Amino acid sequence: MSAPLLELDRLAVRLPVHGELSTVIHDASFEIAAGEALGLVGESGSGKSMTARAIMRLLPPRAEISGSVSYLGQSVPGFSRSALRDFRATQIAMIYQDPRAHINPVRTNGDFLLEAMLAQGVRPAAARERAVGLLAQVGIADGGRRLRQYPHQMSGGQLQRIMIAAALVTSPRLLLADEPTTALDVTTQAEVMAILGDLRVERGLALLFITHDLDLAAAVTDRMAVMYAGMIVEIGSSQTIHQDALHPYTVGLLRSRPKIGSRARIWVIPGRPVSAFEAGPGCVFAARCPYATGRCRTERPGLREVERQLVACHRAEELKGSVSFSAEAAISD
Amino acid sequence: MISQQHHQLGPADPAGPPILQVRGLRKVFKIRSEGSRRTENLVAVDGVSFDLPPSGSLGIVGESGSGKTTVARIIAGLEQPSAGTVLVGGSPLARRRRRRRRRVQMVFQDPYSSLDPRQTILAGLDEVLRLHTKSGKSGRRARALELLHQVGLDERHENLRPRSLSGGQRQRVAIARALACGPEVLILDEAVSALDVSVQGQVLNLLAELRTQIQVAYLFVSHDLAVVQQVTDDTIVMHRGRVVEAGPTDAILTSPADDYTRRLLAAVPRPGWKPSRRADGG
Amino acid sequence: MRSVLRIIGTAAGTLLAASLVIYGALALAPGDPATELAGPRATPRLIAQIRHQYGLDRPLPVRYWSWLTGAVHGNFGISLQFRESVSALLAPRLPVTLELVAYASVIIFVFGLGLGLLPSLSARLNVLVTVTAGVGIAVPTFVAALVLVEVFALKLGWFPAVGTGTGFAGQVEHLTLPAFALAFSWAAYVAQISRASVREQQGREHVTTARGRGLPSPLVFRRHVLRNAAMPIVTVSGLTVAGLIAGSIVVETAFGIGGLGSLLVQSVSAKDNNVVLAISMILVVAFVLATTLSDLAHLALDPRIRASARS
Amino acid sequence: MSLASVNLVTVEPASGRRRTRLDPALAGIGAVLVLLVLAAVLAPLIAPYSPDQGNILIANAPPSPAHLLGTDAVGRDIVSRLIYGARLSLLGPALIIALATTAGVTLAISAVWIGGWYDVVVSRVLDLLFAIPGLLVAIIAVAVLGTGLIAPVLALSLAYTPYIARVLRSVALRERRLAYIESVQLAGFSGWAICLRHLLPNVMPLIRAQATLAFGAALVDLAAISYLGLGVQPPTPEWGIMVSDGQASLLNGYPLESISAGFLIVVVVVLVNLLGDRFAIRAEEAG
Repeated sequence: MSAPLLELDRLAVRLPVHGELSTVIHDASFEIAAGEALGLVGESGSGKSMTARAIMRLLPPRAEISGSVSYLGQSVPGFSRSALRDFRATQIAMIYQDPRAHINPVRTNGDFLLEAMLAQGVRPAAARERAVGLLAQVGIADGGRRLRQYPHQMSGGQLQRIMIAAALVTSPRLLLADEPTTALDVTTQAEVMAILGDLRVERGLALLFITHDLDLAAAVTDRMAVMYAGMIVEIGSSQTIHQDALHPYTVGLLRSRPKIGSRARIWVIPGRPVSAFEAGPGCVFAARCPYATGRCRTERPGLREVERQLVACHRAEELKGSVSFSAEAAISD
Repeated sequence: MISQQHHQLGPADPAGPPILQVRGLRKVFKIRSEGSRRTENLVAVDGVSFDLPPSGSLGIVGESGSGKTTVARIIAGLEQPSAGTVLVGGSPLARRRRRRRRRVQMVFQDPYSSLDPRQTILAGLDEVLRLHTKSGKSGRRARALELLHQVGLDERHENLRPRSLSGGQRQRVAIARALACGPEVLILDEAVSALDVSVQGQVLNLLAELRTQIQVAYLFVSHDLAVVQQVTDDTIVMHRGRVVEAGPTDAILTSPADDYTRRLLAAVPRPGWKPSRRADGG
Repeated sequence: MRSVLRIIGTAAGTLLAASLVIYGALALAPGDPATELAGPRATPRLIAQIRHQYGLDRPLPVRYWSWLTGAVHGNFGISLQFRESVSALLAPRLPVTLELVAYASVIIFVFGLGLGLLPSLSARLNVLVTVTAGVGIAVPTFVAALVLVEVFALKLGWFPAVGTGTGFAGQVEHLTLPAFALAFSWAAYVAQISRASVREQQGREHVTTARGRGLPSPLVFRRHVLRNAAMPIVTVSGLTVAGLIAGSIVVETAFGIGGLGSLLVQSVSAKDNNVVLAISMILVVAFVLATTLSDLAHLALDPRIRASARS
Repeated sequence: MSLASVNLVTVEPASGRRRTRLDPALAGIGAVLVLLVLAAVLAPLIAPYSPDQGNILIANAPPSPAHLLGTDAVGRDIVSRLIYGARLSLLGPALIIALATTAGVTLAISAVWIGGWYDVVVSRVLDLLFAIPGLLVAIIAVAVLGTGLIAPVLALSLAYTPYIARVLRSVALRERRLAYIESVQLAGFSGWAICLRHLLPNVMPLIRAQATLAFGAALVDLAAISYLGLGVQPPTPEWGIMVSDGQASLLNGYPLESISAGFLIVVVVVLVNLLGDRFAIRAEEAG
């Protein structure tokens, strides 16, 4: 494998919560190669969106980060203002869960699609032509007319396509997609994912795909990282994780989703997902894990290699293949 | 046209006449579309009919704009139908608020707005019990605790306010509140959709278990096929206001007859899934 | 287009309703204008004659209608205290009030907006602006007037304390203190609103998107922050102008300026209802004009309203 | 039902839980305002002199230990007049806000609950009232009813009703569509019960904020009416009247009466607005 496009090494982020700095990401490390799709999977509060924002340097004011984020070997936190602007304008792009909030409602779709190109000095006619072409690629045929319309005149699915087109007008090499299909219907989701897949292959685009849906991530990414309470607890090939997950949390998450065609009672992970700053000193999942031992509650496990995967669990080897949760309905979070 | 006929669902007649009979339901919203002077009619629900046997469980599946939530709201009495009838236990929805409403209850999607933020859990349950039962204060508290136990909560939660509860716990309280009215039909409108996956499983198992314990029929409205399968016997699939397919849930999920149902199933992500593009326009 | 007509229609309806209410209220007020007109030694016969002459014996709706048709043509009847046509009385005073309000509007635009946008240049100014605006809002027009007179007219002697002045320079000189007194709390209000709306827009998701696309900060500020913050500011500007017109009543009295406001106060005390009615209506027209213009500006600025006004 | 795994039932202090702590700034502002109200109520006990009787021999006296802020043009003690003046100056706006809030809340909640044409009519009337500044409404009312406290108070109550009702209506409309209101509806409660027990308490923080902010504005408007000579009449002690009375002295080089009354108005309005802003922030956090 060639040198990674993006590399995170022990990235930690602290944010002001109720006035004091609290950790939201612990020591996240992963890399994305050029053209690769990495899934970042977790429930609410796991820190997956914050990871993307840290990469973009779009964290809220007064956030503190440590560890390193490097893009093609250069440190992203070390970028000067102009280098950062260049990085955002040409190398990386991000799409969001709620396009309606993330696109300025009082400007036309055309303004949104063209402004990045115009700011780089592309001639308006050329920019327009390129935008219409991209709209066609994302499945919006009448691009010329759409450019004159406003975001509120679009459906959610259409707006997400416009968002994708706008992200790609400057030909970035890495796309961060933060739950881009969560607000969409399943059939629209399928379509948007298909479009994203096609464009990615065509352009050799690398993708960081953030989602809460393990099945979706397994289907559309090469590798995936599972996050819980601000920590990456498992990372490896998507297929392997989906079939033979090692971390009890991953196993439980996979089996707490009902499968079509099976009426078997689903497993239940007790309790509710917590944020990084609510987790204890040991393994972040210890409070909900039926296999937690004294060591799990006091000593935080780091990612280590077990059978071609990286997993942060003290008992990964001995539990392999035997993790199960109860299907007790009375358990409350 | 399949949607115009009435769907006979469930076992022939094991538990007597259906508790809920819906016939030819239609709802038209008047909207003024952009750039046009006239109001246009948006047909949200068109000719929907089905039966729900006592203690049965029926799923209504569809995407946004399918009309599934409008059907649920009409049955609950929160919207008036443009045409069609809803019979609960053989009689139309009573005009008298109190009598009508306790028969059909509803749990809503958003756990963060489904409870009064200023009311403790016990006060919320007590208020409902005071309206519908003749028990005294201690009797009501005993019943309230029984309900809390049934949904997997206990005494420790009774004096908390909603903001101290997690999303899953709030939905449990919402279910307990609905059950406190002693309904014959419980409508669950995307009741687990807003929950985290690990919490969603807990509530789904709770719903499945509750059915074995109390006499209540479910009308389970959801966009999520896999979730519907966990708690329903029969399912109707809605698309653009009409019923496109109806039958036993397992049959629909394993061998769908309708084109739209097949498309819906094909769009569910799974390993090895290849998302497909359809020039539908989104 | 239809929304424009709707806004104008609403404005016309508001004016009509307001004129009806004000006319009706004043007509039902205790006291008989005919008796007042006839003077203290009038005979009942004379009073009846005057009543007939001014149409006061006709039913209320008829009187309202003839007043309304007269008013549209600029005829507001006769002033009781000055025994002359109300229009003639108002003609020289209207420009004075307009100048005062226009002067104050310029001050508000420069100082209010300027102060409100300062924190977007440097976050350290945020507290300063918040405190200044917070105190400024609380200063009533008449208190501002007295403080300005005390400091700039009496202590420093830079400006005259009272009067209107002659010639353009003289007028500007005489109107400076009144205009600043009038503008004071409104400028603070505009500063507070513009500071808050810029700040709110800066936290919006779509601004994050724009920053994340590597657009230069001045461009993000202009196209996405200022452009969107302009909408609440425009709404408030409409209210501000309406408030200025009301405030002019106080300021003219405080500085002894012969405008519409001071005449209104004088006429209320003298129970000169024709003048009260005429000035009230002129002021109401001005308020409605100001709010209508800001509604129209809002319409031009926000495509979503254009759409929802139709649906 | 088995609760074997009862140890897994957690009652954690969920994230974001905020106990209503006493805000020191809020307490400070509240204390000052309470002291002011107390001073107004207990004026006869506190004020060193009578507010009406002056000694013309010591007219326009400078501040001294006997007269802390000096005396006015007819020799009345300014401090005593300020203390007595607080009575009407604070009572007037309090009446206005009480009336306007009652009317505004009733109109807004009923409009939201009843809806339909009633809502349209109420909204139109409120828009109409909102378009006309309170000061003008008050002046017209004085033209009709004569000077005094009653006409401006009634007029300003009317003028401030939309200030409360319009914001409340839009928030209550949003609240009414929330699931918890619909579920108490489904449980069979009457509209009255739902409005009084659920809707109203949940929009209360907003009402409190709006009413407090309106108080400051009403105080200024009412004082302006007095200043113009259209409200309560001299020699009644009232802050607006004092500013107006002192104007002649100010031009003659004795600014203390006007300036001290004006300063007091500004201080009270700043404090009340700060309080209102705090309430508004709390209302936002609660909603």
